[in-house]
Parts: sequence; structure tokens; C-alpha cells
Amino acid sequence: MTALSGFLLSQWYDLRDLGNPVRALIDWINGWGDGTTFHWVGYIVAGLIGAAAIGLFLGIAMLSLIWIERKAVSRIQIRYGPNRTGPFGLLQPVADALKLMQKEALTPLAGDKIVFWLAPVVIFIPTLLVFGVLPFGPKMTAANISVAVLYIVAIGSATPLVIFMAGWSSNNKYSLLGAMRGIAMAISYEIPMVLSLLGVVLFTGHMDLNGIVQWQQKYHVWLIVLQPLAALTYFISASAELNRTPTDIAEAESEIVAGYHTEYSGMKFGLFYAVELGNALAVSGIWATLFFGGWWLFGLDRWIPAWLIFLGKMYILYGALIITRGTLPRLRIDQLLDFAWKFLLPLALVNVLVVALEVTIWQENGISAGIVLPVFAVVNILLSVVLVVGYVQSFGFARRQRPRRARLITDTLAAMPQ
Amino acid sequence: MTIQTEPFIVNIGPQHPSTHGVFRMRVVLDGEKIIDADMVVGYLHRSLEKLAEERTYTQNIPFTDRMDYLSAMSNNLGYCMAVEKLAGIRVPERGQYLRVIMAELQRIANHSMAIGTFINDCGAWQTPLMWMFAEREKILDLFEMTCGARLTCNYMRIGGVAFDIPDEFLPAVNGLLDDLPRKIDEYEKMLMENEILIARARGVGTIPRDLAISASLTGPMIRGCGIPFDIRKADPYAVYDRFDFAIPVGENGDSYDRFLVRMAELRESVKILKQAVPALPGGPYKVDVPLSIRPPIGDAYARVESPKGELGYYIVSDGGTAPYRFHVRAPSYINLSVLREMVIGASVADSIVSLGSIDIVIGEVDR
Amino acid sequence: MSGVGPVSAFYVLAVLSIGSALMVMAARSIIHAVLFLVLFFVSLAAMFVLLSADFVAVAQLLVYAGAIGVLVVFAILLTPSREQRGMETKFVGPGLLAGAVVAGTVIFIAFNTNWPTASNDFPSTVDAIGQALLNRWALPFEIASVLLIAAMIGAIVIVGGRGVDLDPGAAGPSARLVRRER
Amino acid sequence: MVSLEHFLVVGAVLFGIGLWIALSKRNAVLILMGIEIMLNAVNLTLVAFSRFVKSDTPIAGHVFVIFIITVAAAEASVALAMVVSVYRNRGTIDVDQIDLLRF
Repeated sequence: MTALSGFLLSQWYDLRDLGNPVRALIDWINGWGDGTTFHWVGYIVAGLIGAAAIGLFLGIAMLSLIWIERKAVSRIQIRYGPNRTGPFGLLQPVADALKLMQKEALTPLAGDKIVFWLAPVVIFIPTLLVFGVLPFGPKMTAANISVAVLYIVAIGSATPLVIFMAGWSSNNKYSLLGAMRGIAMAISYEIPMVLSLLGVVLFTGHMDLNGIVQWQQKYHVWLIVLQPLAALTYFISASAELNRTPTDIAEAESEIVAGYHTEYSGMKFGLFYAVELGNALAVSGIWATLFFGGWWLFGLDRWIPAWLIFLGKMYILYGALIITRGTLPRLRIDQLLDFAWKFLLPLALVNVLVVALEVTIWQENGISAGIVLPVFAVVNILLSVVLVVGYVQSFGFARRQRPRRARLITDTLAAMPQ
Repeated sequence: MTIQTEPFIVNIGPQHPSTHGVFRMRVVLDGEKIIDADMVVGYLHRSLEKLAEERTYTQNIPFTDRMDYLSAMSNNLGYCMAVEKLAGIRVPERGQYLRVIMAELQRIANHSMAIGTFINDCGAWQTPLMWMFAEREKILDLFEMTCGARLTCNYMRIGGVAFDIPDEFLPAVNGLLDDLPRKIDEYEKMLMENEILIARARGVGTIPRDLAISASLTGPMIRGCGIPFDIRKADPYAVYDRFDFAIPVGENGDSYDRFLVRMAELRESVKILKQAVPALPGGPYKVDVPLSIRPPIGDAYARVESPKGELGYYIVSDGGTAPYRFHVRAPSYINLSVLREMVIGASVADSIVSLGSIDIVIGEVDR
Repeated sequence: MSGVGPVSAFYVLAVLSIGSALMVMAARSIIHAVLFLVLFFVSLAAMFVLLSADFVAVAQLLVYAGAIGVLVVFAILLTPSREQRGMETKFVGPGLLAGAVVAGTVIFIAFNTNWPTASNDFPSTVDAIGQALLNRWALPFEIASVLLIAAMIGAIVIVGGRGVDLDPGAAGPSARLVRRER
Repeated sequence: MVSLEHFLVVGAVLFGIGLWIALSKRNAVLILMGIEIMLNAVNLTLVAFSRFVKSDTPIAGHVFVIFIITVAAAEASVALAMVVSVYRNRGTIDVDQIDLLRF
């Protein structure tokens, strides 16, 4: 067995880690000449391969997501969804893309043309950059940086500015309204997002995503069990920044037409659409990494390729986003901001406090993880249930509305108000 | 300290996803707050009332289909009633019952659509709209079965209805009536207790009761304010006085109340249908009326409770084959007149919810 | 620091940062100035990465490119400037002179000082900065937190409890289209 | 070969540009942007020192930069709040017009 695994595994053809062939290639390049001269070639080739891999993955993922999303949402809406182009409508995304490319790309006459053209291009950058740090496998990170969690937040904070560029340069009032709404929302939701990530960083003591996955592997637990509150606040606040339906006030279709991309047509609109999908996938990827064990699946990752596990988790969690999109109506902007400041922020703060307390207890007393983690899990789950249910019970909207049904009147004359 | 802000004007419509057609609302915004609003209608004006003066009374029936194209049956009914009143024609029992059945089916179809689009305006991503469409489809299938058309039915005739129902109609209606209450339960569970919907619609677009009366609102708009005004009870026509049904009313007169009233009216319509279908009498469905009818000189006003409110037809006859004057009291148009009071001071998002809760059809507003 | 990669990266970033800083000065519209400012912040963050200061780079992105950039945009939209021309005062010439003198002095000093050089390459700056902040510089750290709270309260008080009135339409290109009502 | 002096030159030039903007612009927001450029130039210098200069606690440069970023954030928020407030009271943010030293 050991001989067999030695023969089969950790070679360039070991597909459990797609980094293996790349490493073999780079090693071969580095071996040119006397073994040191051509390192810069390897450097550049490695970078190019990483960028190409992310670009290719994102392209394929976006095409697949268009189909999945349209199909899933149409199932929610008792429709068939795309079913004419190709088997099961599988070619629909390609048809969509072709159609968008053929359309005329309009530029508003009174707008700021350079910024208008720049915005859909620039908005792609944060999405690409986030995928650069996601660990697809134990050694499959395009750029393994030590401050990855903070990096993700920092990259994400650049998006509202691009939204503003798009909205301002269109010289359209709907666009500007959408851009302002988008910025206000992004600022508000960044704070609970950072705080919920802070809880994870505090608990695991790691700021790089691979380290967090390995922590979960070491203690054999998913972090969502230990930090349900952080998972909830992160999911809500991150999906709020995605501009998808329950929180899509920046492009609220029924109110401000299409928000910041009202004036965009053709492939420029397509880029915004693709970025929306890519960001949603990135959020589900981060969620999977931080709270659902990333590429690790209770030892199964030794047999199934780790990147397949990660992709599976990412797509399953993307399903949560599709369901929220298909089922919930949109909130008003003031209600959304209220929600961020009055619900998510206190919850995230409580989470940070509790986590800090627990880590202190754990580290100071040197209790073994086997005892302490189950206790923490039970305490945290109970705490989060109590907090969320208590909040909804005491401040929810449903409390305040009295007649759940319309009053039925048979004798109209007697009931007529005087 | 006065804050200097510059108001700016936004045209909501005529091309806007949620103005339900080519309605234009010219609002003056201060940030997101609406400080002034102008309603501009007339983009779909086809001068139906003038055209009707050139055609015979029977030829005018298709015009009424095209006003409120979401409830063509009710529109036909009101017009035919006005002409019958003018000419003194009595409709046979079976015809009356068929008219009531069709009008109530139409009410369910229209309210499904109204609720669906209202929730779409509240920001749902089309799911409730599609669910509601599924119900409306079944009713449109019934219409198709009866008169061959789904939207512009042109089914009512002066003196009765155009055709008798086919044999498979009554079983289909009964199946639908068995199915509908369960579906309505499902929708109530899905929509009425939805916190986001409550948060969006509660207290939005509130109409005070006295304003509702002085603006002569009708239909779910006035019933949402708590006034049980319904032509079916107040001035019963056809055979409505034989059925037992209730008038649902709201309490505060806000958008959510109007939505509740529409939901409850779905149930009441089912109740009427359940009484009307078994009681459908035999006999003729139509009396014979000459194709170019010449009513005596005079005028007549007939009104029905269309799904949107009081739909009235005023016809003046000079003894010829065409009406001398033809006027429609369109509920969408009159209900729309309070929109300005509803949206001033509200935000853009709320104004869209208010507009959606009125349930206008531009074809009826502009005629 | 040597090798093809870092050296070329340095020159590219130097040109980028200085160029974008100059464009802040030269930009016609104030929104363009903000966008160039953000480009400047980003290129400086890349410069920090080149200096293997990962944490500082990310903090730079987060605070400057994210927060302050958005803040400046907000301030611009809240205070619509009527005229886009004549943005410079009469101090353009003296200002350039002052800037050149200061920069020249610093460059002169930089080249005429015998710096005790070493190559401090921190493998992971987060740990080290965390330790330093909470041990040796714990007091300044606390003071900084107090400062932030004071700034927050101060900003809220200055802007006033009357609520912020956004006036997006009056800024940017659409300012020309605004018509006064009433 | 890139050495400390290279970074110092870039920092000095950036500082000069920031000073130029701060001195010559009429709009208060632009002046603020000049000040931010100056602060950033200083940050670059500090990080470069921390990377290249021999010291017992080389991390001090990074810590100093963190504090500067903190102060800059506080400064920017208060300054922009003041700009907004001044605009509301005076209807202008032209620094030539704001010379009363009072609201």
C-alpha cells in the first residue's frame, strides 16, 4: 500500500492537488541552466498560470452559475426556466453572452465617458483578487498571504467606489441614486462583516485562510458549530453587499430602474452581471472556507480531490443565496441600514466579546480541546438562538401589526362609519 | 440653521419597470424624499368614448374589453347592463347567473394579478407574481373554453351572454373551486405573515377616511380604509342579492390593508361561486335582441363592482343606432387621483409601493 | 532588494504613484481627482507589499482606498461646488516652489546621510505588529482608540443631529441639469 | 538594485506634490486630499526605514504607520464633517471665502 501510494501520490499526475503539475513545471523551469539563472522565468510563469487558472475558473463558474441560477429560480417560481437552447437549456448562458455582445454599447452623451468605460472593467478587479487567496486545496492557493482575512475585507471595500464611478459617470438620476444607496449600504454592512470575521480570527489565531481550514481539520470541527453567530452575521452582511434581491437597493428594479447600471448596455452590462455572480460565488467560497471547513471534509479529502470538495461546498452554499433571492422581497434603504446597525452590529459585538472570553478561558487554563470545544459549541449555539429569537420577538415587525386578516362585514349599512 | 439642498426632478415613467404601463409620475426629490409630485396620464389615450359614438351599441362591446384588459368580463357586464337599462331589456336567469360566475372568476384573476404585481413592486424577485399567475392561468383557460378568448373576452351581449357554456365548463369550475381555497391558504401563509412585506407596506400610502370619501374612491381602495362600500351590496345588480357573502374591510387605509382586502376578496369570490355554480338554472342564456338596437331617447347609468372599484357607464341615446354620448367612470382613474397625497413626503421606494397598491391599468386610466 | 521583479515593480509603482499624485493636482473635475487619489493609495499599498509590510499594505487599502476615498466622495456630493474652473488660488507658483524646496531638501538629506543599513525582512508582520502594539506600545494603542471615538463623536456633533440630507443630484455632471423649483 | 534612497526620493517627491496641492487649491476637500498625500508620503518613508535601517525594534516603523493611518482616518472624518458643516452655514467650501474664523 505504501509503495503504491508512493508511486501514485504526490506526483505531477496526482489530481487531488492540481498544484502538483504546476509545481513540476516550475521546478523544471527552475532547473534550466545552472539552476539559478532562470528563476525569474519560473516566477513569471507561475504568476501567469495562477492568473490564467483563476480567470478560466471564474469564466466557467459564471457561465455555470447563470444556468444554475436561472434554473433554480424558475423552479422556485413554478416555471421551467431555460429549456430550448441545448439539452436542458445548458447552452443558455452562451446564448446570453452572445446576445449581450451583439447589442449596441451605448454611451450617454452628457456622461463622463472615460469613467463610464472604466467602471465595468475596474469592477472586475476585486472579484478576481478575492479568488486569488481562496484555498482550493491544501496547496492550491494562488497567493497564500498571511493577512488574507483582512485582505478580503480591504478588497471588498473598494467595490462601492466602483459602483459610485458607474453611477456618477452615467449622468442619470436613477444611477446616481443607486450609487449613493450602494455606498451607504456598503459602509454600514462592512462593520458587522469585519466584526464577525474578527471573531473567527480571534478563535483560531490565524489570519490566513489555509490556516483557518487547517485549524478546523486539527480540531475536527466546522467553525459554524462553534460560532453560529459569526456565521450568521457574516452571511447576512456579505450577502447584503452583493446587491442581490433582499438587499438589492442599489439596483432596485422596481424603484430606480436598474440603479447604477441603468445606462449600461451590451457587454458592459454583462460585465456587471457577471461580477454580481462572481462576487456571490466568492462570498459562498469565503463562507465555506471560514465556517464549513473549506477543502476539508472529515478525512474524506484524502480520497476525494480537495478542490472538488471545496467546489461542492461553494456551490451548495451558493444555493442559500439563490433561495434568499427567490423568496424574499426587498427592504427599504432605511430599514436595511437599521438592520445593519441595530441588529447585526450588536450581535457581532456580542460574538466578539464571547469569543474573546472563551479563548481567554481556554488558553489561560490550558484545558484540552476535547473538553472545551463541545462546551463552547453548546454555549454558543444556545446563546445565538436566544439572541436572535429574543430580538425578533421583541423588535420584529410582525409584533406591531394587529389584524392579520381583513375584517369581514355582511351587514354593510350597519357597519358604515358615520 | 437652514440646510441648503437643491431639489431635483425625476421622471418616474413613462418607461419604468413598475408604473404598470405608460404612466408618468414627475416627482421633485430632496435626496430620496418626494417633496412634490405630478401625475401625467394620457400616453395610452385611444379616445374610446368618442369612437363609441360612431358605432352601434353591439359594436361597442369590444371597446370595453380593451379598457381594463385585466378584467374584460366585468367591463362587458357594466356596458351591457347600461344598454339593457336604456332599452328596457330583461336578461334571463341563466344569463344572469353566467354573468355573475364570469364576473367573479374575473375578480379572482384580476386580484391574483394585482397582488402579484404589488408584491413585485415591494421588491420580491417575481416569485409571488409567478405563483399568482399560475392561478390566473387556470381561470383564463376557463374563459378560453367558453368564448375562445383569454384576455379580451367579448363574452357578454346585450340581453345575455354570447354563448352557452360548454359541457366541460362546470366540472372544470368545480375542480378549480375545490382547489382554490387550499391555494389561497398557501398564499396567505406565504405573504401575509412575511415580515419584510409588513415592514414595506404597513403605514405606507395611508389614505385618511374622509379623503377617501371626498375623492370618491371605490373598490379595495375605500374598503381598505374601513368603509364597507361595495356596489354588489349597496346597489345589487344581476343576481348578487341572492348570495351570501361578506365585504372585507381594512383598518388604517394603508397599502398593506388594501393588500389584505384583496386577499380576503379572493375568498369571498370563491364563496359566491360556490353558491352560484350549483344554482345555475336552465333555460335561455340570452334574449333575442336586434343586432342594431335602437333604444328610446333618454339616458342611463349602470354601475358594477369591477375588481378595481365602481365601474359606471353613462349612455345617452338620441334614438339612433349609436349612442349619442358614451362616458365611462373608470375606477383606476379616480383611484389614481389620490396618489399625489399618498406619495408626498414619502421616499421613492414607498411611492412605488403606494402606486402598486392602487392597482391601476393604464388602458382604463387613459381609455 | 534586487532581482528583476522587485526592481521593475519599484519603478512601475514609483511612476504610478507620482503620476497619480500629479493628476490629483491636474484633474479638471473633483471626482476625477478623487479617483486618481484612490489610484495613488492603491499604488502606495502595492509599494508597501514590495517593502514586505503586508499588514500595513492591507490597512492602507482598507482605510485609505476604502474608507477615506468613500468619505471624500460623500463630502463632495454633500457640498456641490458650483464652478469647476478656477480651482486654484494665486498660490500655485509659490506652492510649487515650496513643495520643490521641501522635496529637494529631503532628497539632499537622504543622499548625504550615512544610513546604517540592514535588511529587515519580516516573515509575518501581523504577529510582530500585534505583539508590539499590545506590549511595548500599549498606551499609544489605547490613546488611538480614544482618539477614534472622539473623532467619531466629533464628526457626528459637527454635522449635527438634524440628520444628513443627501443631495446627490446637485453634484457631478448632472449639476448642470438641475433646475430650481419653488 | 533598489535601496533606501530610492524610496526616500519617491517619498520626498510625493510630499512635495502633496504640499503643492494643499497650498494651491481653492476647494477644502482638495486641500484635504493634498494633506492625505503628504501623510502617505511619510508612511512610505517610515516603512522604507523600517525595512532598510538597522535597528533593535525595526517593527516600530510599521507600528508608527498604523498610528498615522488611525490618526489620518480620524482627521479625515472630522475634517470632512467640518467641510460639510461649513458648506451648510456658508454655502461655500472655497477656503478664500471662509476667513471669518467663526460660523
